[in-house]
Parts: sequence; structure tokens; C-alpha cells
Amino acid sequence: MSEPISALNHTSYEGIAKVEECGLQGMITLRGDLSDKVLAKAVKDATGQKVPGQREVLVSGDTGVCWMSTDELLILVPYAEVGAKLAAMTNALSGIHALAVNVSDARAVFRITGPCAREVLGKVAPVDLSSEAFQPGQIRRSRLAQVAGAFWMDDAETFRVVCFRSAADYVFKLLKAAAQSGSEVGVY
Amino acid sequence: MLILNCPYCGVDAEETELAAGGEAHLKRYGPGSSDDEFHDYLFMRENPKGVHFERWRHVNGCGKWFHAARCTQTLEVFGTYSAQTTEPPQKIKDAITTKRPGWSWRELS
Amino acid sequence: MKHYSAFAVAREALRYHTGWERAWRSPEPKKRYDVIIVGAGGHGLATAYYLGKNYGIQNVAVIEKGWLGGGNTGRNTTIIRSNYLQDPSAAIYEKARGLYEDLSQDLNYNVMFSPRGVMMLAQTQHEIRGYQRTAHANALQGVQTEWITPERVKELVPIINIDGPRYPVLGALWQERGGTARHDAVAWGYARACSAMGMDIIQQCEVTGVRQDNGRVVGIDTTRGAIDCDKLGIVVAGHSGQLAEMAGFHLPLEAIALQALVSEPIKPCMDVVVMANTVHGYMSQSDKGEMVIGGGTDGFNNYTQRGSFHHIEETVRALIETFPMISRLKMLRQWGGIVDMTGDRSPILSKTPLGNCFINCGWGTGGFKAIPGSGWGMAQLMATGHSPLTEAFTLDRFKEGRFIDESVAAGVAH
Amino acid sequence: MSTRLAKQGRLIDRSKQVSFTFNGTTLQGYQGDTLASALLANDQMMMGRSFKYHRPRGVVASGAEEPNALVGLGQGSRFEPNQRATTTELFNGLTATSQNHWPSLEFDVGAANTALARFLPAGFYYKMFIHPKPFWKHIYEPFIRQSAGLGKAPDKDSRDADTYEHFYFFADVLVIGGGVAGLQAAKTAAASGARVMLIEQTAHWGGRAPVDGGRISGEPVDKFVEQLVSELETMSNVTMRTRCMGAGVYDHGYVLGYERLTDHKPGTQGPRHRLWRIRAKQIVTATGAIERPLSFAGNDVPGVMLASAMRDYVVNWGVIPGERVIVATNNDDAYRTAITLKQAGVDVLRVVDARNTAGPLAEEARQLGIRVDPGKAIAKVKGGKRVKKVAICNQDGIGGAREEVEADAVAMSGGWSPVVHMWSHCGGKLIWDDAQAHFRPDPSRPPLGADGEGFVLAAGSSNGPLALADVLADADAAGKAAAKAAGHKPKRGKAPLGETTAEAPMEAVWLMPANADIQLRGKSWLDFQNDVKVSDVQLAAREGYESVEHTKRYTTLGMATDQGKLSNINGLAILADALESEIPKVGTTTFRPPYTPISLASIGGEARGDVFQPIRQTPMHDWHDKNGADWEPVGHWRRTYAYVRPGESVHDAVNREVKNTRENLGLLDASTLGKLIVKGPDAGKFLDMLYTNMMSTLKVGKCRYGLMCSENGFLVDDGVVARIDEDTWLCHTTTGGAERIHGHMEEWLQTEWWDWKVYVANVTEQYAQVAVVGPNARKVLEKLGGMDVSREALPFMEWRDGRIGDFDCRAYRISFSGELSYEIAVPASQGQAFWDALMEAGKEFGVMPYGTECLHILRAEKGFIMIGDETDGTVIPQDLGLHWALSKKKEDYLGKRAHSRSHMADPERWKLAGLETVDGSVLPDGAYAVGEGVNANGQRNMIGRVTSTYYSANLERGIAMGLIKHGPDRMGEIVEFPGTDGKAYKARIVDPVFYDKDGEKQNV
Ligand SMILES: Cc1cc2nc3c(=O)[nH]c(=O)nc-3n(C[C@H](O)[C@H](O)[C@H](O)COP(=O)(O)OP(=O)(O)OC[C@H]3O[C@@H](n4cnc5c(N)ncnc54)[C@H](O)[C@@H]3O)c2cc1C
Ligand SMILES: NC(=O)c1ccc[n+]([C@@H]2O[C@H](COP(=O)([O-])OP(=O)(O)OC[C@H]3O[C@@H](n4cnc5c(N)ncnc54)[C@H](O)[C@@H]3O)[C@@H](O)[C@H]2O)c1
Ligand SMILES: Cc1cc2nc3c(=O)[nH]c(=O)nc-3n(C[C@H](O)[C@H](O)[C@H](O)COP(=O)(O)O)c2cc1C
Ligand SMILES: [Zn+2]
Repeated sequence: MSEPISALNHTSYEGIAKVEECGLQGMITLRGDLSDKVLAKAVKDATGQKVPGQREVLVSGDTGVCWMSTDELLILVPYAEVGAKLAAMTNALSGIHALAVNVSDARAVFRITGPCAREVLGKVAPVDLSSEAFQPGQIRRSRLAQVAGAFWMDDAETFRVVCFRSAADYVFKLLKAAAQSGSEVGVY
Repeated sequence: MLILNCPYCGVDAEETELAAGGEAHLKRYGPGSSDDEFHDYLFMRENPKGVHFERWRHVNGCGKWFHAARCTQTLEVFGTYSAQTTEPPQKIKDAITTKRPGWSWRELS
Repeated sequence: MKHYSAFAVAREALRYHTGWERAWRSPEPKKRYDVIIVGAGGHGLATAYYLGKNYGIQNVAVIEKGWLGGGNTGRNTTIIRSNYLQDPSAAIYEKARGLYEDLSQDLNYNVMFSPRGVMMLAQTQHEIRGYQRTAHANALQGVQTEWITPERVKELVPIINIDGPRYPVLGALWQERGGTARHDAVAWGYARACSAMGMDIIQQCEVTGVRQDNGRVVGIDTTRGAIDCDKLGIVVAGHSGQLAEMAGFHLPLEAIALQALVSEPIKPCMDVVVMANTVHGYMSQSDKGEMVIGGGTDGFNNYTQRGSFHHIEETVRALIETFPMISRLKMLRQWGGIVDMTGDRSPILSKTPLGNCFINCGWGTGGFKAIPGSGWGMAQLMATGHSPLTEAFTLDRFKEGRFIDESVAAGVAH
Repeated sequence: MSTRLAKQGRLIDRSKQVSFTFNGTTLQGYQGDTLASALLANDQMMMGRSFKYHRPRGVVASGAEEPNALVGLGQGSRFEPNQRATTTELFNGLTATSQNHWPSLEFDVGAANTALARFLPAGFYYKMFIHPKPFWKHIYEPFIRQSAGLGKAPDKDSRDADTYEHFYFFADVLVIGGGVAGLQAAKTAAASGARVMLIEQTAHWGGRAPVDGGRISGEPVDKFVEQLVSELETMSNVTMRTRCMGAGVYDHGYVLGYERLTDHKPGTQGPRHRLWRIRAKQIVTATGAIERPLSFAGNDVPGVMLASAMRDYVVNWGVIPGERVIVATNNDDAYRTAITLKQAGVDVLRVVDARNTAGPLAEEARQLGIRVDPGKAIAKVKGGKRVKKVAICNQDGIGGAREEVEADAVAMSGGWSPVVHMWSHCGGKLIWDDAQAHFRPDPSRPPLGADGEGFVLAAGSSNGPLALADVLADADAAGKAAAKAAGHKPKRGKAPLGETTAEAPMEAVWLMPANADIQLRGKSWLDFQNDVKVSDVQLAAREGYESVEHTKRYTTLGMATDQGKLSNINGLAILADALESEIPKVGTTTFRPPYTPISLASIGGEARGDVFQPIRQTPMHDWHDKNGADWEPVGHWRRTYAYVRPGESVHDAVNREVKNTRENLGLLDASTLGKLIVKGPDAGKFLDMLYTNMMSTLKVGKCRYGLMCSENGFLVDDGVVARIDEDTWLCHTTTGGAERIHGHMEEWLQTEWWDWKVYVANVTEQYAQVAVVGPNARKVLEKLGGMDVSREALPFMEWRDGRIGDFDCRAYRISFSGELSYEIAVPASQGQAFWDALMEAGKEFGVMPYGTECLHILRAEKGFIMIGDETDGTVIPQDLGLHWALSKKKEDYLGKRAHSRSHMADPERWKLAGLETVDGSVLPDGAYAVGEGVNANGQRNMIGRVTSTYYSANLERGIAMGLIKHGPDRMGEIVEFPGTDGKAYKARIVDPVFYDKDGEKQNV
């Protein structure tokens, strides 16, 4: 097997916040009845987490699970394990109506870090990013300027942002522009 | 710049996260339907100046379709609800009645 | 009616312009008219004008709920062109464009038709093919257009950025005899000419009902009382649905907001109209100097004459990319109009289920350019029951699956 | 002479001198000056020329309402026309040039228009330039256009040197305007715990009050403002911005805030403007009031100024606009100006008060030695480029019996109009206040929000009250009401007490003198920038342009860059009078955003250059770029049109690729093709509805080409469907189709067949997909080793999972070229490596990458249709001879019902056929075939059109497809296609398959 390469291969930029492409992240899109016990068990086996509630993320490091919609979860696992995890999951779900697919390579992941991280994202997403409204543990699917994206907070100053791989270059340049030096907004 | 509450992910989404999908509660007519039925199904959209039921998709979001009851004249939103219904829920109809007594839309009121 | 000319202006100047008469009378409605036209927009007024001029039908009232010309006719970006793809469209728009050429003289009112040329940019291979197709069709339709190279584009529009970076200009469809006109003047000129023929233009009078007997219209109810008529023409653009409802039928169209904006006026820097479909925006410079800019529609039904700001944003960023020098100009004013969109985005000029009631609507985002042609055809239809110009635009085409779809040639409709 | 005082100027820092240039002359000002105050300090009274008559214009106001003092600011890539000097903060190195004159500001040829003014009344161009007709295009219009515009256009090739950005912000209460009302409203609202944002367009808090003076809660206003600001600054729930204008209020509480970050210090790091997109539950407009000019003859002469502005120049910037000043008024407030001027040492000649009684301020003025003339009016101001003499007469006359006074400046006050723009943008209605003679917000008809309730409140003088005490009380109440409406509990408490000065009532004065004769009216300006006079509005009324909207458009009143902030109310009062109607009946014109013009660049935000739009890239994008890709945008994707080698034309490259792929081996990056997984017990049934052909019967391991129609019957997409397992299918779509068809599937599943058990996932970008095409395709794969790709193991129209070389892959044996062909999907993260491996291994087999144009030609040689070429949204499968793909067994599928409508079943529809020019040349793209005669509208009858046309390097001739009336029944006939180049192309109708008719090459 040749070395897999993420969309931007860890490119980074530092302005009013640090923006970096995180490299490859194992990801499985899981669609099914989120209240189903079989599904819950499969999620647990893959990530150690329960099924998240509406707009909830249960993630630590590169493992966890994100709520994507009423019948969709995004499972995060280490990239190297995604094949095995998907196989196990598919197997576990074989009795119910569900769909699990590997989307690791269809995505790019960015990290935005620093005290201005909220502001950087606030320039491109029409979302209330004040600390009263958005906190670690929550996920939001929205728009990053002209493309779709999802993000959550790992901690008070860190966002992880997921977008489509083909748009990675755009999203990186966009976040770079949003993080340009001298562009602090000074509200968060 | 409307904001609509997506009933699936529960966020107040602004229009740029959404895609408008036209009139709600269309009844599909396929093979076997008359020319009139088929024509009306495809082209005869309700176009009221007032209460309207319409479809939206939270496209830059959870991806789900939902319905909204909205006034086309004031842009007031009476409520949003699941797209998986053939008629607006009573709660929505009541909400409209409170605000717009005597309203009607197609055969609804 | 006093004749307008430089001489007349000079003469009046000597008495401080105290001698001018009203451009149109403001009469009380009569009890009955041969023909009532609802809607004193460009299309309604032109219909009345040609009824009088071409068919001698002058006992006509034009009923307007607000002020004449205050609908979309008074709020559009004034682009006039006839380089449409489909035969019926090319015919009616070219008829209109031809009439525009002489309209100032015909009406004795300077509508400032400015045949400065309309250019539609091709920025993808797909657009090249679409516009070349249109150019071929136009040649057979008697519409003068040509396909021009990027170099020629730059020559005609020095402020354009032809080499991209994102969408290099690959050529353009050029209609040299297209252009703009002063929108208000078109309505005012027709109104003055109608009034001079003895027609009544009744403003601040809203039609509230259509009275019928035995499947025929006998009159209308208005906020200023009931008025009888032999024939009724409904020409109310965004409000067509409402009027049709009053008349007891339903139209296959929806009312949607379309927006436009102008920049602050600057010295002339662009002599032609440029439409860029791939990035979606179009721009011209008015004779006063503002850059007149238009873009896309909202996706939802709306009667507020306001639109959503993000469409302005999309349009503006597209045009900055196309004309980088406008970046530091400022938006002076933005506004919206309510356009009536049909299933195939083409207009309806048609008889209706009521024998003596006719409808002219569905011009959507692009009917200003059609005003004289539409009025001409509509008058013919109303007076004689048939017009080759309107023949294809009937109400029943949707049922038959006989669409007149202009979007196929990568065309924008404005 | 206008000049700087030795003392005074609360906003300037005299220790910091700033130098700038105006029309090339270097001048000095102070830190804290505006360009206008600095110009005045340098006795530069004249700052521009008007639009129509090129009349000399001086500054008339001190803020956003300024119509006259517009300049071209900056140079080169930072040049900006039409910038208001009154809102331009001075900085070192600022360069300004005045506008709309030639050759110079002082001597302007265009000023001849002013002499012709009488011949150029409102709407003159509608009556002139009609005859002779040919003159319009070549003489009249060029002449009119010559005089168009105000500022210079930026250089045609100039590129903005700055960056811009957007920012999304959410607030419970947004307060627009940072005067005492805004500050107080913000404080009261914030005390409830609500998230409050407060924005102020200028660089300073406090608004008018610090200039007007007075005391609040016993403190001088300045002090009060300072304390309030610092209090607000410490509150964590309050966000405050100066230099941030409320530009527009839109539906559902959306507000644009226009923040000018570096306009006052250009070249500093960071964006120039930030456009705030604020969502507020409640909005308080505390935007103050604007003083109205008075309409008297010569009120446009430089040196005539608003009384409040004159006061601002003295108090804020220590500048006096003249040494001998006359004050004209209809209210008490202007006496403050008289007093201020007097105290600054200016000779205040007299106060001309149109009223007969004034309040205590008049007494104060008298005591300072100022002469007050009740019942008087200005008949006329004389002077060209600045005020020289002022003729004074009785207010209630026609302007006779004048007394002339030498003066060099006039302060005028016609009363105050609340700034109701923000209230009105989104539909808030106004009421007429007779006592104050102004429109103010009607609290019972506010703009309505998403919940159908009002979401805007007005506060302070923007709501009507003008006295300090009333302003504060009103603001306090508005703050509380806004907090409450936003769901917070306001704190009890009293508004700070403003000191009250007794004032006599103002009296409406719309014309000075009241019955001014026509000559005076023709010199009484309403709209200073657009040169609209009282006589113009009266003319409009006389000619039947009675609606205020008609008058506006006919005279251009209020359509200039200031949008009539000074002129609108005066204008409509004149109109009402002319119509013998009442002002509230005449009404206002529509208030539209923006409040003052905002840069187009700020609207575009970050979306310029690199991030203008996304460019979607495949994993092999960079490789293509480095290897000569001539790019073609397809949606947001970039695809390679052809790989052009050094010295080659694009056309040569295409031909090379075409031949090589047929003869050796070609590689195509097909990653952009959509890939949708459709899974579930009802997936087969679902796909049978979506595709016109049968998908449920497809065997696992096999592929089938499918067509999709819209419900309206038209072809919308096509692609190969593979059955993955019992309940899983993988559907390929066109490049442009992935998101669209994914959306289409979700739509039907969610909104029509929601009880069907199907899940769809878009896995387009998970894979890099490479088409390996040509006689050597199998050889190269075999060389890489791995799965068995032999004809037997992987037959045509089947797929297998396996490994090729080092790569896990899925191989499809499908062909869009008619060649032996595999499409191989590998994980995107290995796409580049896989491509490299193929290129390397393919060397000995003559491998070359090929682009989309080659792809098109190969498919056209085979007569395969292409969505977007053969289809255009009006074409149905039957037109393309694709009847075989329309299942007869299925009762229903999308589009089926539509196809039975009369027009679609019409045998006269144009049908697909091949076209071969008689002379081998290439048919022009988009050409139409002509039939006999013309139609009822005189257009040539057409009988068909070209849909695809190419030069085939393999066949060494032009090949084409087209839709032709009765085409398939007319094989061998020759039809004519007139070209736009004047040539008539003759082509024979032939079978659309030009190459390898029996399909032997793909099936080896
Ligand atoms: C922003 C914008 C840009 C555009 N740009 C272009 C362009 O560049 N080129 C182009 O060709 N076209 C353009 N258009 C389209 C064009 O403006 C319209 O198609 C055209 O003006 C329609 O004219 P009309 O006479 O049919 O309608 P209108 O001018 O809208 O007239 C209809 C009239 O009917 C009246 N009415 C409605 N209901 C009643 C009632 N119950 N009783 C009495 N009267 C009633 C209305 O008050 C109105 O005055 C644009 C439109 C908009 C909104
Ligand atoms: N006695 C009189 O005749 C009279 C007349 C007018 C004003 N006043 C005095 O003026 C003061 C009124 O206080 P106030 O706070 O209501 O008004 P203000 O004029 O003092 O303050 C309004 C503020 O809003 C800002 N503003 C306006 N439009 C804006 C926008 N779109 N975006 C951002 N900022 C904007 C202005 O720059 C200004 O700072 C009081 O002191 C009052 O006594 C008195
Ligand atoms: C071609 C064109 C040019 C315009 N130019 C100006 C202008 O120079 N100044 C201005 O204030 N408005 C201008 N407008 C906008 C009008 O003021 C007005 O906003 C528009 O006609 C819609 O009407 P409403 O805003 O009253 O609803 C222009 C409108 C059009 C259609
Ligand atoms: Zn949602």
C-alpha cells in the first residue's frame, strides 16, 4: 500500500489564529435509526461512545462520534483503523436497515486554534459563535462562505472543521484570509 | 434574509443555509392521471398574498427537507414542521388561525 | 397635447415654464369603457396605446392601483435586447426592439433608447456553445447578433478583466442594436400618448373584483367604484395571480423578488451593457453615471418588494471579479421588484377561460425590453382575436408540454 | 474667510499636525479633523461643483448628510470617487481632488450650464433631443453622457489594494447610533443582561449633545458621555463599535453594519472594511435628527451652511466658516449657533427669524449683542463662489423691500427631521408631527419580524423628541422595551435627568419668503447635488407628476449620493403645497438601504482573487497543473480540457490525445463523476422510479447505463449504475450531477416516499477514479499486477473489487469511448500515487493523459450522447433514440407521465441523427438547419440543429450529431446549415455511430 496523503498534507498558517490541516482522519458516515439498540451498540464498539443527542459531539482526539442529522452520525476513528472498524460495523448492522460507508478520503479536516479562533470562524459561518451560544460538545453543520462544512470545539480555543476534500484548498485559503494579521475583531 | 427553525437539527438557520423548494403538500400525479391533473401538479402553484405553505431544505446543514408556514406579505413565519406529512399539523394551523383568522389555503383552513 | 421639442422648451423658458400642460389627465372613471386594461405598467400602457393607434379603439381606461409606472417598469435595470434563442421569443423581443428605435418620435417623448450594444459573456465552453447556437438562430430569425472574440470584448469594454483569473472571457454574443432606455420615460411617454388619444389613466384605483355574467366579463370593481367594459386586459405583472383569482381562474406562475442596485454616479467608463451569466451579474452605466447592477432572484414567494441581501452580495462579488475597478465604488441604493415567474420562465399572452378577458403576464425578470412588442401583439390579440406575435405564448402550452424555454442557451432572462 | 480659531476644538489634537493635499496643494490640519474641517480651516470654502449646472459648492453639513463636499480620495489602487469630506477623517498624506469640473474647480467650462439653467428645467431631456432621430445616438446622447457622473472613474485597470471581510454577529438588542440616546438605550438594555451591541458611524461617542452643551444628572454632557461609555465598556454583555454604520435593516432582524477599519489610517495591516451581518432580536434606532436647510434664493452659495453644522465646526474643530455671519431660522435651536459663534468671536450680524416670537435663547442672544429680526426672511444670498451679500425681507411676502447686508456666511435652520431610515428600511411606517413639522416613526406600525411582532424601536431624537430631557427619557424607555421584547427582564430605574431649556415652538417654513416669486423660486435649491430647485418640484406638479414618487423621478430630487437627507422633506412640502394637499397625504418616497453608500468591496467581502469562488480539485489536480493542463471550469470543478505540450496548440494536443487513446493508451481523471451509494430493502424499487430503465433487476457484479428524467419528462442526467450487493447500488452521475442528483434522491425520499427504506450517501470524493482506455488498457493493468482483469474474469459492463499493483480498488469494465476501457476507483488519498503508477507502467504502452475535449470526441465518434450537449433541458429520451432505455415493464417512473403529453408524443419533434458534411469540414457549433420559407413572424423555418460537432483526428474529417426533423427517417438526405460566417454548410444525415459501428473494440 502506498502512503495515503490528505488533501493538503498538513499545511498551516498562523495569523490571529493558527489554521492547520489535520491530516487524515478515519471517518464513517453512518445512517440508520439512531434509537436502534443494534446501532447504538455498533457505535459503542467502534468509538466507546453512546449515540449523541441532537447536535452533540462525543469526541476525544481522533475517536468519537458526531450527530449529523436525525438519521446520520459521523464516526471518527484513527485513519489506520477505519477499514477494520467499518467491517465490524457493517457486520454488526447486517440485521437492520442502516448504511455505513467510509468517507475518510472524501473529507478534509482543519484545526483553528488560539484566542481568536471563534472570530476567524465567525467571519465565514453564519452562526452564533459566542461562548454563550457555542461550546465544546456541540457540533454545527453550516456554510463556510461558499461551501458546506461542519465544526465543533475540542476546547475553549480550538475548533475542528470538516469539509469536502475537493474544497480543502478553498477552505484553507478562506480561513487564512479570515485569520490574516491585524484582523482581530475583538468581540469574543 | 429569512431565518427559519430547522425542526430536525433545531437551529435557527438563516436563508443562506437553506434552499427554498416551492409549494408544500403537492400530491403527485403519475401515469394514469388526466392531463389536467398532471398539469396542475406540475405548474399550478399556489401563489397567495398571505399565508403560504412551502418546502425548504437545510442544505448547508442537516440536509433535511422541512415545511414552513409563512406569510408572503409580511414574511411572518407561523411555524416549521416535518416534511413527512400530507397536511400541516393542527398546531401550525392553530398558530395561523390566531394570527390570521379566516385564512385559507387550497382546501385547508 | 403640446408638442415637445427644443424649441418648445426654449419658448417656455421665457415664461419660467409656467405654460406646460399636464403630461396626462387625471380623470374620474367613466361608467363604461370598450376596453379596460388593469395595470398601468409599461405593458398595460403599451397595450392601450396600440389599441388606439393600430385599431382605433380609444374608449379605453387603464386602471392603476398606485402610480403609473411604479411596478417593475419603474424598477428594472432597463436592458433591451432581442438575442433570444427560441423563435417566438426572438419574434416578440425583436419586434419590441424595432419599435423602441422609433419610440421617442412615435410618442413625442424622449425615452432615451440608447442602442449602445448588449454583450453576453461566454466564460465556459458550455456558454460558448450556447451563444454560438443563439447567434445561428438569430441569423435565421432576422435578429442581428454576432459572436465576438475576447479581444473585441476588451476593445468595447476597456474596464473588463478578460483573462480571468477564474473565468477568462472566451468570447461574447454581441447585439450591437441592443441597449437601454430610460425606464420611467417609457411609462410616461406611453401614458401621455394614451391620454392624448382620450384614454383615461386612472391612478390610485385598485381593482378588487372582476364582474362576470355567463362566462364573460362585464366589468370590474375598484376602490373607486364599479366600471363596465366590453373587454378586459389584465396586465399586472407580480399581481397577476391575484387578478386571475378575482376572475376565477388560476395562473401557472409565482411571485418572486428580484433585486437591483446602483452605485454612486461616476464619469462614463462603460458604454455597453454587459451580462455575465456564469458568475451571475450584469451591469451598465446610466446616462447619469450610476452603474446599474442586477443579479438573481430569491427562491421563495414574496410580495414585499424587498429581497434577501445575499443575492446582492453574490452579484456584487461577481461583478468585482469581472470589472475589478468597481471595487472601491460604493452602492448608493438597492431595491426589489416582484416578478411573476411561469413554469418555463416565458410570458403568457393569452385568451383566458373567460371569453372577453385577456392576460399578459409572466414577463418575470425580462419584460421591460418587450414592452412595445408586447403591447403591439396584445392589442392585436385583443382587437382581432389573433396575433402571430403572441400565438406561442398561450396558457395551454404547459398542459401540452410545449414550453418556450430560454435557459437552454445559457441565457439569462433580463 | 473661514479659518481656525486659536482655541476650541474638542475633537482635534493641536499637538499633532497633519499634512494633506487638496487639488495638488499641500495643506495642514490637525489630528481629529475631518477633511471638511481642515479645508475650512484653510479657507477652502468651495469644495466641489453640483451635478447638473456645475454650480460652485461648499460644505453645507458636518456629517453623513453632506450633499456637496464630495472629493476623489487617494490615488491609483486606492482611489475612491465621491467620498464625503465631512466623514473623511484626516490623516497624514491624504490626497483629495475636487470633482465634476474642467479644467479646474475655480474655472469650470461646465458652469455655462448654470447660465442655461432656465432652459434646463426638471425633465428637460424628455422633451428635447427627439428630432432628428439619428442625432440621438451620435450627438445628443454623447453630449448628455459627457456631463454624466460626479466623481472620476477609477483607472480601468486598477486593482483594489485592500482586503475586506464579513463578520456574523448575534445580539439580543442592537442599538444603532451612539449619541446620548443610543448610549442610554444600550445601558438600560444591557442592565437586563441582554447581549447588546452598540454601533456609531463616526469616530466619537456622544452625538450632538456635547456640542449643544447642557447638563445631565448635574454633570456637563461631555462628562456624562465619558462616564457612560466607560461604564458600557466594562460590561461583558456589551459590544461597542465606532466607525461602524448601520447600513440597512432587513427582514427578520438582519442588519448590515459597515465598519471602516483603516480608512483613517490607510496601509495599516488588516482589512479596510468589515461588513457586519448582525442578527438582532430587537433593534433600537437612536440615529438622531438632521437639520433641514431653508429654501431661499441662493441657499446653495458656498458659505451657506446648516446652523448645527456651523456650531459643530466651531465646537468640535475650532473652525469658523466666516467672520460676518447671518443666522436664518424658524426655531430656537439656531440661536445656539448664534451664541456659539458670538462667543468664539465671530461677528453675528443678525438672526433672521421667520417667526414672530422666539424663546429665551433669543433673549440670551440679544444680551450678547446679537440683533434678532423676527418675521424676517432671507430673500436672496448673493455671491458666486462664496457668500457676499444677503438680502433680507419680510417672511410673509414675495421677497420685495429688501435690505442688503454684507456677510460671508449664512447659518440656516429649517427645523429637525428624525433620521428614520433604519426604522423604515424594512417597512416601518411614519406619522406626521405637525408641531415639529416632521415625520417620525409611528410606534403602532413598526417593521414586523419573523414572529409577526415589531422588531425595531426608535429612541431619542430619531423618534421625535428633541429636548435633552425628553431624549434621555425616551431612550431609557426604548432600552427597557427592547430588552423586554428580546426576552430579558429590564431593571427598574429612572432615566438620567437632562437639563431642560425652554424653547418656543418652531414654525414650519417651506419657502423663504413664503410667497417668493418665480425668479426666487428658480434659485431656491432643494437638492444641492442634483440641482433641484423649488421651481422644478412645482413644475413636476403642474405637469401631472403628482405622486411623490413621480416627482422624485422626474426631478431627481433625493436621488443623489446623499439620498435627499437634506432635501426630501422640503421637497415634499413644496409638492404638497403645489398640489394644494397636505404633507402626510403626499407622503415620503421609499427609504432604501444603505443609509450612506457603502463600498462594493465590503459587500463582496473576502470573496476576491483566490477565494472568489471555490475551485474544487481532484486528488491529481496539481499533477495536471504541472503537466500542461488547459483548464476547463465545470461547475466549481476544474477539469483538464487537454494536456498541452510545449510548442503545441490546444487543438494539436486534443488531436494527439484522440489518436493516442484509440491507438495506444489514454488516462482520464474521472474523479469528478458523481458516485452515490443507494442502499436498503427498497433501493431497487426506488431506483426503478428514478431511472427510466430497470435497475432492480441488475445482477450483483454488473453495471447498467441509466437515464434520469425530471418529472417534466426532460433528460437530466445519465450514468452507469453498478449493483454492489443484494441491497446496495452505486450510481454514477455526471460531474455537474453529483450534488444535484444526490439532492434529487433525498428530495424524493424525504418528501414523497418517506416510508421507503433507502439510505443514500454521496461518496464522490472518497475515490479518485481513473479511466484506463485504449487497446493497451489491459496490458498496463496486468503489468501492475493484482486482480484478474481478463475478458473472462471481468467482462464488459461488470465490476470487481480487488487490488491492482499496490492499490485497493474497484474496477469497472465500462467504456465511454468505444475502446477497451476500465474505470478504476482507488481511495482519494492514494489517487496521485495510483496515477503515477499507471503513468510509469504505461510508458512502454504509449500512455498519455487525455482531457475532456478528447473524451467528447471519442464519445461523439461512437454516437454516445452527452448530457448538456445533446440535451439542454428540453430534450426527452425519445428525441435521442433512447427508447431502449425507457422501460415498458414499469408502471411508473419519473418523467413517464410527462412523455405522454401531446407535444412530447408529437412525431414532428426533432430527432437525433449523425451529420456528415459533404466536404468533410467541421459543422459550426450550434448551427441550425433551414427548411422552406418563413413563418408568420417572418423568421426562416428551421428543421434541426447541431448538438455536437468535432474534428475527428481518427476519421480525419468533421463529424457531428444533431436533432433533425424526421432525422432518422431521412438517412442520406442533405440538409443545409447556414453559418454565421456567411457560408452554407451542407451535411448528409447519417447514422450517429461513426467509428467501430459493431462495437468490436470495446469488447475484447
Ligand atoms: C430588479 C428588476 C430588474 C429587471 N431588469 C430588467 C431588464 O434589465 N430588462 C428587462 O427587459 N426587464 C427587466 N425586468 C423585468 C421588467 O421590469 C418587467 O418584466 C416589466 O417591467 C413588467 O412590466 P409590466 O407592465 O408587466 O408590469 P408592472 O410595471 O409591474 O406594472 C403592473 C402594474 O399593475 C398594477 N396593479 C397590480 N395590481 C393591481 C390591481 N389590483 N389594480 C390595479 N392595478 C394593479 C401595479 O401597481 C403596476 O403598476 C426587471 C425587473 C426587476 C424587478
Ligand atoms: N433642541 C433641538 O432643536 C435639537 C435638535 C436636534 C438634536 N438635539 C439634541 O441632539 C441630541 C439628540 O441625541 P440623540 O442621541 O437622539 O441623537 P444624536 O444626533 O446626538 O446622535 C445620533 C448618533 O447616531 C449616529 N448615527 C446616525 N445614523 C447612524 C447609522 N446609520 N449608523 C450608526 N450611527 C448612526 C450619529 O453619528 C450620532 O452620533 C440631544 O442632545 C438633543 O437635545 C436638539
Ligand atoms: C435604471 C435605474 C437607475 C436608478 N438610478 C438611481 C439613482 O441614480 N439614484 C437613486 O437614488 N436611485 C436610483 N434608482 C432607484 C430608484 O430610486 C428606486 O429605488 C427604484 O426605482 C425602486 O423604487 P422604490 O425604491 O421607490 O421602491 C434607479 C433605478 C433604476 C431602475
Ligand atoms: Zn437542519
